[in-house]
Formats: sequence, structure tokens, C-alpha cells
Amino acid sequence: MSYLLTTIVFLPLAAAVICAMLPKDLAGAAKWVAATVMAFDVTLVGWLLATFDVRGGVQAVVDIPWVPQIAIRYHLGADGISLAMLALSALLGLIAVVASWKMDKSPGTYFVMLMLLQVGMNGVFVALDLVLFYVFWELVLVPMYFLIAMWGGERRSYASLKFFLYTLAGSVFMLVGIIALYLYSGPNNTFDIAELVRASAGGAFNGIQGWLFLAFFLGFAVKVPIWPLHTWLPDAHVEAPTAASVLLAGVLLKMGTYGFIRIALPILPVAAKAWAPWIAALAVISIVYGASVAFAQTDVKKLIAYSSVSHMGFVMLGIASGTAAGLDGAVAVMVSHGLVTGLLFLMVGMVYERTHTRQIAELSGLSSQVPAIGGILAFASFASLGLPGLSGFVGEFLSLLGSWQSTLVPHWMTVVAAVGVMLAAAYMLWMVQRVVLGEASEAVSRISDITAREVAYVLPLIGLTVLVGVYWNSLLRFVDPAVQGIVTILARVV
Amino acid sequence: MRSYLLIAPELVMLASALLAMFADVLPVRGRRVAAWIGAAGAAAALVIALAVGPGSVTLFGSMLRFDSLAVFARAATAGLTSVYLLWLAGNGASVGRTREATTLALLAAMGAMLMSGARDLVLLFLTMEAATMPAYVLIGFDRGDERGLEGALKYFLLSMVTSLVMLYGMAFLFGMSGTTSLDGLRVTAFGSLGLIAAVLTIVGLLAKLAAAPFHYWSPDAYAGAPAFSVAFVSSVPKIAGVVALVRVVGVLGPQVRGLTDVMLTVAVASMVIGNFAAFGQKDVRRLMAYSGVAHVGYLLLALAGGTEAGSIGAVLYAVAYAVPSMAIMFVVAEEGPTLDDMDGLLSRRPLAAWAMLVFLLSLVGVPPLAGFFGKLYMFSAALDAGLVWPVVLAFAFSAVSAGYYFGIVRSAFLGQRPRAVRVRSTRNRAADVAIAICLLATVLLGLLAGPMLSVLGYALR
Amino acid sequence: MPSAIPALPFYLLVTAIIGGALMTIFSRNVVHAAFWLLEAMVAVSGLFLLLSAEFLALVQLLVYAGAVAVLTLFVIMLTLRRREDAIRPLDTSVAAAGLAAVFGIVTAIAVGGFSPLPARMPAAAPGIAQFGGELFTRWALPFEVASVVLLIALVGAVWWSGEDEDQ
Amino acid sequence: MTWLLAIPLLPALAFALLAPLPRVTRNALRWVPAVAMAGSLAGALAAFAMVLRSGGGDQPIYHTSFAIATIGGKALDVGIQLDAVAAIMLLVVTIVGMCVQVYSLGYMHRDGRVGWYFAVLSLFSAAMLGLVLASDFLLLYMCWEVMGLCSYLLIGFWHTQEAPRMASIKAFLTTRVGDVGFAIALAIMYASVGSFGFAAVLHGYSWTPALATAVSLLLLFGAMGKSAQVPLHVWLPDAMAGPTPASALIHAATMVAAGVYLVARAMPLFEISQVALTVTLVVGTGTALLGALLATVQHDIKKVLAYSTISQLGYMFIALGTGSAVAGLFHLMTHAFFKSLLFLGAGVIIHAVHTQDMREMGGLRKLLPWTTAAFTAGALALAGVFPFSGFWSKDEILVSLWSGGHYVVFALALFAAFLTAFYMTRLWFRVFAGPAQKPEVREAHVEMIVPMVLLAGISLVVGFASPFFATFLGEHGGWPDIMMAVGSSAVATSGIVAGWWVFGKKAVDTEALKARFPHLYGIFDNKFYFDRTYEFVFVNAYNRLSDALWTFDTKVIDGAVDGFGHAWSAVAGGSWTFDAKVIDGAVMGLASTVTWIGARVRRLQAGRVQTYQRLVMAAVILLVLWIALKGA
Repeated sequence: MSYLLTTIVFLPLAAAVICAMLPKDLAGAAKWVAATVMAFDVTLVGWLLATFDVRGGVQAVVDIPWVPQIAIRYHLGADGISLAMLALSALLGLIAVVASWKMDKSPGTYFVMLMLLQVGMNGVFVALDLVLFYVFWELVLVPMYFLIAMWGGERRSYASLKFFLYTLAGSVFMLVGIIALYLYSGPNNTFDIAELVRASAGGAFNGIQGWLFLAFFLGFAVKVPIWPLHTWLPDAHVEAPTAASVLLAGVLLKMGTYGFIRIALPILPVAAKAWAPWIAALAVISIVYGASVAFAQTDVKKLIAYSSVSHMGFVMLGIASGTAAGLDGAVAVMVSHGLVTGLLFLMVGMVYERTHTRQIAELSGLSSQVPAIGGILAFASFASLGLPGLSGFVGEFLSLLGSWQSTLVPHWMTVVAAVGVMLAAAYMLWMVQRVVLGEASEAVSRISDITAREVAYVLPLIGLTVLVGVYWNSLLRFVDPAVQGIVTILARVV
Repeated sequence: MRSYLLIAPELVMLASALLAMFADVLPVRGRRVAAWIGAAGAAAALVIALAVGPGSVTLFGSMLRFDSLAVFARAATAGLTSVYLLWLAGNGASVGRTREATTLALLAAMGAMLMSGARDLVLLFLTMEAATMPAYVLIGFDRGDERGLEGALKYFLLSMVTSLVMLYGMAFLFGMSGTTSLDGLRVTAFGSLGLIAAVLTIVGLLAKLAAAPFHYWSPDAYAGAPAFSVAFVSSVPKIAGVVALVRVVGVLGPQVRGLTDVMLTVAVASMVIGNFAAFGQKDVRRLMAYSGVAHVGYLLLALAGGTEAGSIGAVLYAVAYAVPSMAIMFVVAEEGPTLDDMDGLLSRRPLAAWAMLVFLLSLVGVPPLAGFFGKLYMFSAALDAGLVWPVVLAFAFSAVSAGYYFGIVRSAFLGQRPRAVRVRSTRNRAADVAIAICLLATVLLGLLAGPMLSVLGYALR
Repeated sequence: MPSAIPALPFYLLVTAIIGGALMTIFSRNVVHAAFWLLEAMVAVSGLFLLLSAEFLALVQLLVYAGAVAVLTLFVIMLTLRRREDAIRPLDTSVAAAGLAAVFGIVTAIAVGGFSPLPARMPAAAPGIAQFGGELFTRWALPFEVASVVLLIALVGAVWWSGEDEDQ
Repeated sequence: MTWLLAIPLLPALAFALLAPLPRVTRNALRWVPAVAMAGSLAGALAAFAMVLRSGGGDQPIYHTSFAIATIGGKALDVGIQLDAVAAIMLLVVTIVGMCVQVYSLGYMHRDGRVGWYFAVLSLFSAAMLGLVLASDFLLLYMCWEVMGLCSYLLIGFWHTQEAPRMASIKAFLTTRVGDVGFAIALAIMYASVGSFGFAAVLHGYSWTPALATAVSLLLLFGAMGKSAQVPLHVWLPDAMAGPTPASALIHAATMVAAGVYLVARAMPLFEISQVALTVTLVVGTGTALLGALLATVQHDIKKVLAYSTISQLGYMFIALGTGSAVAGLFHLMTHAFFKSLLFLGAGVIIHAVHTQDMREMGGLRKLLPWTTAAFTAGALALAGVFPFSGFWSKDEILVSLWSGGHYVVFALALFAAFLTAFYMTRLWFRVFAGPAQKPEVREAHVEMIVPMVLLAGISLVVGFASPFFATFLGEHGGWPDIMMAVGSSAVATSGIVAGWWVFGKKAVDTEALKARFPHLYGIFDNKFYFDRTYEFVFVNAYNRLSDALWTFDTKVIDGAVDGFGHAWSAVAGGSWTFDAKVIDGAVMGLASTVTWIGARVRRLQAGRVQTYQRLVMAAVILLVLWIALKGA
């Protein structure tokens, strides 16, 4: 059991190594390697899900010293939240591979990057040692940089460097925070998250929680991204190839919010509570601002990118609330946003592949010409705008409930966030209206509908979107016990 | 007899240097024989250094003691020299005569290795000179190139000034404490004179490490020099330089109030100047020169904390810095010194390009590479010493440094101009192996930071 | 100042050294400058004598006054083709002078602010034999390193002055 | 009684079956939803029978729930329950739904996407049935939203045309405005009660009046969106761009009535807060009047019916505002039957004459006998003529107004009733009377006629259930007050007479009136400027805001980032220039002209290396001085 997480995390590394060693004339085989390995990875995650004890606790733990001199440990483990994110990461990883099936520009390198990215993404969600967490966190940067920079669109050079520097700049502050936690963690200095939580409860960080929180906040907020640190996101999304967009929106953004839930809240509960109104305020601004700016977009991908800013605002709102409902909602939005925005990007990718445009003005009448693509795009849009019965609703609704319930978030912010739900409907429907509905435009008029391969990789997303939306507990029964632990910690401090 | 065993690595280095110098008369002939001999000698020195291990025996009176810090530094120096010579052997003919280059490198390395064990001001000074002297020649190794000679001359003159300043300071130290032994220095009771003596003494070391504001020689010297020389000069001697600084500051720091402030000032100045000036450079050598200034700034920050962990971190980082920066210069030497020369490296030599990426990432401090753990250890020590804002600044600059390092990455990976492949018939596998070893070291020093730290951690106990 | 050193000769010698150094800098004729350098070096050896360090005084005379200064003169004379070439433009930098002055003042204040110097000089300076003994026992390693430094200088000199047979 | 679940699930399954299929297959399987609906109808009848046997009352006879989520270890339940209200609503929805399904088979059979139409209709039915069965506000809300989606999809069914597209988005967004209120109400419930169950929220928690007011007003706001109450009514007239049978089901009979249902369900909360009741009353009155007034000036037959729907929904809100859920629900029921009938009739008419403009109709009485008969029955019911169902339900509302002492509202309601009769008469004369303009018109298919006749029959007789209805819901019921009946009949009759006088006899020149009162007509023509105001205040402002924010994003925020980058480059370039120019001198320039020794000497004399040395020395001195001062 203890090797399970290690295997899940590092299996894609094996794929990366194999892909890297493939001779040039066999580079086409890289996708098979990646797909096989990712399929196996998803199976293992499935096995973990199946054997997971939903009553809670960190499971599948492996904990061995790594750099014993400074107490760095190789400590992996999964609780419900980790597991949900890990499953999302693995699934989207597999889908990203299949969606890149036609990648013909140095495919070997491409899949190496994709697989390296996968290692980082998987690892972040199960690392229980801060340095290890940071290692995985940064590991994500480089492959993503290359995915954008080498396989991206027109302005890829600018977008990729912006992405890289922005997130790197954020993460170094986090590193300062990590080191400071280590130094203040008491006589037995530690990077271990659980021990740091204990140390925090013992008062180890009293008096400096605010500063520490600031450091982590900067690191995580850039990644989420919270307004006004979000401007790397639209650029990166627009320039990135489809699979990278899917992973960027689906998984990478969640690393930031996951960091809040896993690290900032339990270790620095006092500061988290003190900061909560401000975070909520930023979250609400992100919600409304993202939605409003999305409304003004002429590029579908950019619209979705700004919608991500808005949706991640709900996650932050839920986190700021510090209530069980809010945190459950936050994780639910994280998962749902991964599924739904992933789906949206996949669909836009399909459209772009066929029409070579993402301009809303040039696209219209998808459902007239290609009803399946148009229909699924519309489906994803509705899931995105929070229609009950689909996954988008669960998280946003719980997030609203939690933020109202919370004593930390002023009620008017919840009201504004609720208005944000409406604004989401505005830009999404406006997009559907112009892209999906109507007479087929010239760019659309000769394209062909969805293929079997494409159906195969969007189907799981659709299925899960409905499953989570209809039966919330399919997700929350994993998440809630873990959330209760955090709520307990938060409740303990005044 | 035992004591000669203790300095056996240096003796081996010296012997191979002499052997390399007369390689032409050996029965085995060839352009690269000297480099091969040197590489083997340095490798042997590495093995012996590790085999002999640390000891508390003091040699030659109180002159020399190889504690584990010294063992680490001399092993690293020997190892890096060996890799360097291996690369030189693979690339021999393209960089001119390897015989002199090998000899000079070996002698400099020998000086550096002794320097890391020196516990006496006189020996420290002499070994420092021995480690630096070959660098002048290597910088100006291309006799036909004016800029190289100019750089060498500049380096020489500036280096001499700071050496003399150092000597002046040492004279005061001797005058005050009546001994040149590091362990015997007592300057506590001498007020401002003690301060001046201490500052003058470390200035020489700071200048050798190219810390701002004593860094002026390095951009000119590096930009004028052939890249293969820069590969050695910019990396290998710095390790011993840091160790020497650790020793001197370790003795003087607790006695001289304010010395750490000097270090801190120099550290911050180096970080700021290095990181700013490195932007926009089109010549990789100059870029690396300025970024080297910045890295020395990080090192000094760790030392400024005045803690044991800071010292360990600094030495660790010196190695973590030396390995990739040397390897980058290998690639530069093979491809050409400007960013434009790097264009399309990915399509020409994909492995070199990826290796280059790893080296640069390590310099940026991206985990889990060597540079990350070096920085982690250093900065946590500095933070522990209360240097919060300088550390935040250092972290911020680390992130920012990605901006200029990625200029190289962009050229290599995204450069549109697939330049015609330069025919390098003389290159052989050894050069690639050398780069591969550096790559491996960069990754493993990070992943296996534990064992390395246990060697180092023992050092100052 | 330790009272063991007679004041008057000391000040004379110091004046000679500083004066010689200044003249080396400010002579317009490089040959004259070389001679002023020679004068300063001889005066230094006088200082050594005053400190009863006969061996050092001897070495100073032989190496610096004898070898270095003469070598300098040779080089100058060999490279000058006409008498007029010996005249050089003077670099009268206020900044440099200012720096030197400040440095001197600071050092002087620091040194002057502290007396007497703590470390006792040996009552009698070691003799040549003693010196030699020390040099080859306790100081053998620095001695050898110094020889390596010279070897390096030699290799460098050969490299720079030599022809490149490979090219 | 788990089989109750099958009532909403059958149509849901029909949707799930049809939705993923390719278009052709879907079209071929368009009968599936009708079959599913028949099943639901059977279930609804059975459920009604069970409730009937148990004698009705306000207690549910069946309740089941399951945990949809676990929050903080506490289960969040959703469930279904069967009580008298639900049973009646089930019946209404399934009957109207069945009629519309059958009717649509005829009405839509030539459309290329008929399969999709039936699938969405089916999903809608599922949501509506789920809504009425829901035992908690959460499930109710979820179904509520899904209905909104279906409404959106059906309004925009003919999406290649501009008007339906715009109307669909308008409908969805306007109702969503209301839903914001609903959602916040739910948040308050959760924060206060910790549950959404009707029982827990309405009876199991002691609300403070203030909180009760807040929740009920928010719920009311949600209901106003869905039920097209002023000022959120603007979407409903536009929604007529959808297929007419869908309008009949969704925008006349069921979905728009969901708001009424919601308020009726939440009545205990409203009763705690008298303020909310008053507001409900005011909103209802305003809506009833405004809808009626606007209905009198429309030329589009569907728009008349739409404004009439708005007006009648206002009527229901008036009933709710008096605290009489029974009256509201009864009117909901009767209205559902006769209004869907009217819409179906309108559908036949539109099909037949290929226009919706009443001015191009006329004389259809002879050409469409069945339709005329059925439509007339519906119109009389709407006008409130005895014995049609509208009479009974309207009467009950008037009674509760009178007995509640709301005399002003009572008067206004009577006026609205007058207007209702008036505009229906106007419509009747315009469409059915006079000379036939298009003689080739033919009567509809039998599958369209039968549902209309059925609905007409129901509209005729269902009013007699009035006394029984209240008892069934657990209230006191009885026959209507004779005075009130006479009075309201008189009002209705006078409306009809007035209508006949103006439009049948043409005693008044309406064009001349328009010319005489241009401003007044302008107000009517612009629908009291609601749309204009919204467009100006909200839509345009939001457009401008979003553009402004985007500019802010690219110019200010991103500009700051890029600006920082540029500033950095400038500083970096500056410091490099400092090194290069001040310290470094011209490296390149000098070397090429003279031999290297000469150049070197000259450069040395020019002070290059000396500069370095001086800088180094200066630094040393500064350090020494600084440390000396600090150390001293």
C-alpha cells in the first residue's frame, strides 16, 4: 500500500524517460507510451479510491527521511481532499494525452513535457512535507513553460515567460514562508505539515502568523489566481495548446487553492481568520470582475480564461468562510471547475482544430453544422454557469451557503457573489448564443462533427459532471471528513 | 609519513601537472594526452581525498588541517577539475594547446585545494595566489586575441591591488596578535585598528570571488577570455575562496563587531548589481559574469548570518553554483559566446539544450536541483540569523534571475534560426561525457543533498 | 613607537621611502622614476636594518634593489629608442590622490589611536641560520607553494612569449 | 410508495435516452416522451387517489429523503413528499403536460429537430414534477433552475432566427435575477435552520420576524422572476418566440406558476412576516393591472395571451398576498388549464394563418369550428364567466380580498377583471369574427384538437371543485358568496360588453384614440418603458462596465506588470550602461586602430584600469570608515 502513492506520482516520470529515449523515427510511439502509462495511473488512482476509507484520515502514507540534516522528509499521503485532486489530475492528464493524439510537432518532447507536468501535479496533491510540496510545485512550472513556449500560439514567447516569472515570483515568497515555518517550528524543526499543525496549535507561530500568511498568500494567490494577480492567466490560456490549457485550468490553478486548504489554513489559522474578510473581498472582486471582463471578450479561450478567474473566486470565498459548507464547496468548485473548464477547453480546441479560429465573431451556428460539438459545448457552458444537476452548481452553492454562514465574511459579499452567479450566466449564454446557436458561419460551414476518439475523451468529463451534480456525496463523502479536520482547527482559535 | 599521505591529493595534482607539462616527451603522443593525464590525476586526487577523509591532525605546525569542510572542498575542487580536463581532452584541439591549459588548471586546483585546508595567513595568501595566478594566463590564453589579453591584464592589475590590500591587512593582524596562525589571531582589544585589519584582509578574498563592488574585473575578463577558460576560472577556484572566507570570517567575525554588517552590505550590493546588470546581456560570458556576482551575493548573505549552518550552506552552494556554471561554459565554448550562437541549439544538439536548461534552472533555484537545496540551506540559515529582508530580497532576485537566464533558454529552444551545423571534427565523446557528469551532479547534488550535507555538517562541529 | 627603535634614523628613512615613492609617481622621465624606485627600496632595507633584521635587509637589497630595479631599468632602456620617449604624460588624478590621502589618514588615526602595540618583538632578531632553519621546517609548505607560484608565472611567461607551434 | 419517484423520473429517463442520440434517431423516437408522460399521468392519478383516500389536509402522507451531501459530518437531505398540494399540482402538470405532448406531436411534426423538442419538453416535465414533489427548498430550487434551462432551450428552439435567441437569453437572465434572491434565501435558511426541509424551515424553527421577512422577501423575489411579476416580467412576452405548445406548457400553465407554488409553500414564513405579505399583495396588484393594461394593446395573439398570463399570475400573487394560499393555488390550477388551452388554440390559429398578428386574422370562426369552440371556452374561463373555472377561482380571490379588508386592492382587482374580459373580447372579435381574410385555412389535426377539447372540458367543470378544493388542502371551504358572484359576473359581463362595443360593433375608432392621446399610447406601446429602462440602466451599463474593466485589465493591471518589466529592463539597462560607459569605457572602439601594445599602454594611461583600482580602493575606504564609525 505504501508504494501506491509513490507509483502513482512517479509513473509518468517513467513514461517521460521512455519518451525521451525514443529514437527520432519512433517519436510517434510516444503518445502510446504516455497513454498507456496514464491509463495505468488512472487505474491505480481508481484502486486507491476504491480502497479508500471514507471515514477520513490520511491514507496510503509513505514517510521516510530525505535530507535528515534539515528534517526534510519524503512524506506522501492522501486524505479526501488530496484524493479528489489527485483523481482529477490523473484523469485530466490521461485526457490531455488522448486529446493531443494528433500532435505532430516534435511529439516525443511534447509527451515528455506532459508527463513531467503530470509528476508535478500528482505530487503536489499528496506531498505532506513542505519542501517536497515545493519541489512538486516548482516542477510543474518548467514543463508548462515549454508546453506554452514551444507548442503555443502567436504570442507564446511573451505568455510563457509571463507565466513562468509570475508564478515563480509568487512561489519564492512561499519558500520564504516555508523556511520561516521551519525555523519557528520549535526545538525539533520540521517541514512536516502535520507536525507544523501541532506546533501551531502549541503556539509556535503566535505573533508572526500574519507575516507567514502573507508569504503563503502571495505564493498561492498568484497561482489561483486572485485578482489583481490574474493577468498571466488569460495570456497563458490563449497561447497554450489545448491539452496544456486543460491542465492549466483544470489542475494547476487548483494547486493554489489546495495550498490554502492544506497549508495556510491549518498551520496559520489565526492569520487565516484575521485575513478572511480581505480574502473574501478579493474573492468577490475576482468573481464579479472575472465575469464582467469575460463578458467583453471576443476570443472564446480568453472568455473561458476570465471565467476561471471568476470561478476560482468562489473557491476562495469558500476558503475564506472557514465553514464546513464553504470548504466543501471550495473543493467541489475545484473539482467541478477542473471537469467543466477542461471540457470547455477541449471543445474549443476541437473547434479551433477544425476552423482555425477562436474569434467569437467568426464562429457561429456550431449546433447547426456540428450538433454534437455544439451541444457538448453548450452543455459545458451550462455546467459552468452553475446549473443545478451539474457539478458547477454544487460548489458554488455550498460556497455561498458557507460564506453566509461564516462569521468572517460580511453578508453583503455573499450577496455580491450570488450576483456573480448571474453574471456567469450572462457571459456564458452570450457565448453560447453567438457560437453555438444561429446559422453556421463561413468558418463553421464545412467542418465535420466529433470523432469517436474525441467522444471517448469528453465522455468521462460529461459523466462525472452529471454524477457530481446529481449526487453530491459522490465527491463530498471523500472530502468532508478532511474538511471537518480543518474546520475543527479553525474553530479552536479565536 | 602519515602527514604526506594527508596532502597526497595535492601531491598527485602537482605530479600530474608536471607530467602534463612534459606530455610531449612521453611515448604516448597526441594533442590531448596532457588533458587525459590531468583528468586521471585529478580523479585520483579526488579518490584519495575522499579516502583519506577528514582528520584533526595539523600539518606543518599549525599551517594546514583538513577538517571535513576542507575535505569536501578539495574533493569538489579535484572532481570539478577532473571533469574540466575530461572535457578539455574531448575538445582539445579546438581550444588551442591543451598542455599549458592542463598544467595551469591543475596547478590552480592544487593551490585551491591547499587553500581550503590553510589555517595560516601566510599559507592562505600564497595558496590564494597559486590558485589565482594561472587564471591570469588562462584568461589571456588566446594569444592572438587582444580582448583576452586586455582582460587578463585588467584582472591581473586589479587582483594585485586587492591582494596587496589583503596583505596589508594581514600585516596588521600579525602585528596585533604576533602570529599568523588563524587559530591564534586575537584582535579583540584593538578597536578600530582591528576592524580595519579585518576588513582589509577579507577584501582580497571578496575581490577574488568577484563580489560587488570589487567585481569590475570579472565581466571584462570573462567576456574577453575564451569560454573554456571562463569555465574553469569562474567556477573551480571559487569553492576554495568561499572556504577561505568561511575560515577568516569564522575567526574574525566573532571578534570584530560589524564585520557581518560589511558582509551583508557587500552581499546586498552584489545581489542588486549582479542581477540588474545581467539583464540585457547578449554575451553569455558577460551574463554569467554578472550573474556570478549575484550568486556570490547569496553566498555572502549566508555568511553574514555568522552561523555554522550559514557557512555550510555557503560552501554547499559554492559547489552547487560551480557545477552548472562550468557546464554552461562548456556549451558556450562549443557553440559560441553570444545568445545568437545559442539559437536553435535544440534542433542541433537536443541533449545539450536540455542539459543547459537543467543547469540554468539549478542556478535559478528550481527544485529539486542542486541550486535549490543550496539556496534553501543558505537562506534558512540567514533567515535564522534574523536577516529577514535581505533574504526576501534574495528570493525575489532569484525569481527575477529567471528573466535573464531564460534569455538563453529562449534562444536555445525557441530560436528560429537553425544555424548551419559547425563542423567540429575534433570533438569527441569525452566532452559530452563531461557535460553529462555535470548534469548528473546537478541533479544528484539536489536529490541526494542529505549525504552531502552530512559530509559538510560534520565539518564545523 | 617602541622606544627600542631610535627615532631620528627611523624618520629619516621613512621620509626617504615616502619621498622616493612620490618621486617615482611624479617623475616625468621614466628612467628617473626607476631610480627613485631604487632609492625607496634601498631605504626600506635600511628600515629592516634598523629593526636588526639583517637577513631581510640583505634580501631586500639583493632582490629588489639588485634584481628588480635593474631589470626594470634594462627593460626601459631596451624598449626606448630615443631619449624623448622616456618622457611620459603624468596622470595627475585628484581622485587618486584624495583616496590615497584618506586611506593614509584613516590608517594613521587607527594605528595612532592605539599604543603601545601589544605583541612583543623578539628581543633579538633571529639570525640567518635560525631563519633558514625555520624556513625549511615550519615554513616549508609556504616555501614550496611560493615556488609553485613562481613555476606558474614561468609557465605563463613562456606561454605568452612563445610561438604557437600548433597554429 | 417509492414509485412516486417514477413520476418525475420517467420523463427524465426519456430525456436521458433521447438527448445523446443522433438527430435522426431522436426524431424517430419522439413518441417516447409522450409515453413517459402517460406513465407520469398514471402515477399522478394514483397519487391523487391515495391522497384523496387519506382525506387530504396539510400533512404529507408520504415523505422520503436521502442525503445528497454530507457537510461537516451532517447530512444534507433532499427528498420528496406527497401531500394534497403536491397531488393536485401533479395532476395539473401531468394533464396539461400530456395534452401538450400529444398536441405537439401534431404541431411540431414537420420540424427537423422535433426529437430535441420532445426531449427538452420531457426534461421540463421531469423538473416540474420534481419541483412539486420536492419536500425541501433545495430540491425545489434545483428543479426550478432546470426548468429555467428548459425554458431557455425551448424559447430559443428556433435559434437560427434572431428573436428567439435574444428572447431565450433574456428569459434566462431575468429569471436568474430572481434566483439570486432565492439562492440567498437558501443561504439564510441553511445558516439559521441548518436544513432545507419544508417541515424544518417552516415549522421546526422559531424565526425572528426580521429574518422571516428577509427570507420571505428573497423567496418572493425569486418567485417574481419565475412568475414574471413586475418588475421582472419583461421576459415573458418575449418568450413567445418559442414554439407555441411549449409556451402553453411552460409559459402559461406550469413553470411560471412555480413562483406561486413557491410562495404558497412558504406561506407560514410569509405569515410570520406581515411585511412580505403586503409586498406580495402590492406586487401582485401591480402586475395584474399592468399585464391587463398591456394585453389590451397587443396585436400579436401570443403577446396578448402572455400579458394576460402576467396579469393572471399577478392575480395569484394577490391571493397569496392576502395570506390565502388556497385561493392562489386554485387560481393557479384553473389558469393552468384554460391558459394552456388558449395557447394551444392560438397555436392552431397561427399554424393555420401563418401569422401571429391579429390584424391579419379574422373570420376564423367558420373555418376552425373546433378550435373556435375550445378557444371560446378558454376565453370565457379567463374572463371569469360562470360557470367556467376562471369565475370560481377569481371569485375566491376577490372574497379573500374583501374579507381581508383590502378594499383598494379589491377595487383594482375588479378593474383588472374588467380589463381581462375586455381584452379577451377584443381578441375574440379580432380573430374569430368578421370576414375571413384567408379562406384556404383548414382545421388542425385530430391530435391537436383532442387535447384542446379535453382542456376545454376541464375548464368548464373544474370550477365546481372549488369548495372541495379548500377542504382537500385542509382549509375551510364553501360555495362562493352570492353577492360577490353577482358582482364579479357583472364586472366580467361589462368587460365583454365593452369589448363587443369597441371591437365587435366598432363603435369607437381605436385609431383615432391613438392619435388623440399619443403620449399615453406611447407609454403603452413601449410597455411602460421597462425594457428601455433595463436596456439603458442594466444592459448598456453592464456592457460599458465590462468593456471598461477589460480595458482596465489590459491597460492598468497588465500594464502595471509589463510596466514593471519595462522599468526593470530600464534600470537593468541603466546599471549595465553605468558599468559599460562609466566604468568600462569603450572596449571596442580603441582597439582596432593601433597595435595592441600601443593601445594597451594608451588605455592604461587613459586611466581605465586605474579607474577600477580607484573604485576598489574607494570601496575599501568606505567600508573601513563605515565599520569604524559603527564599531566606535
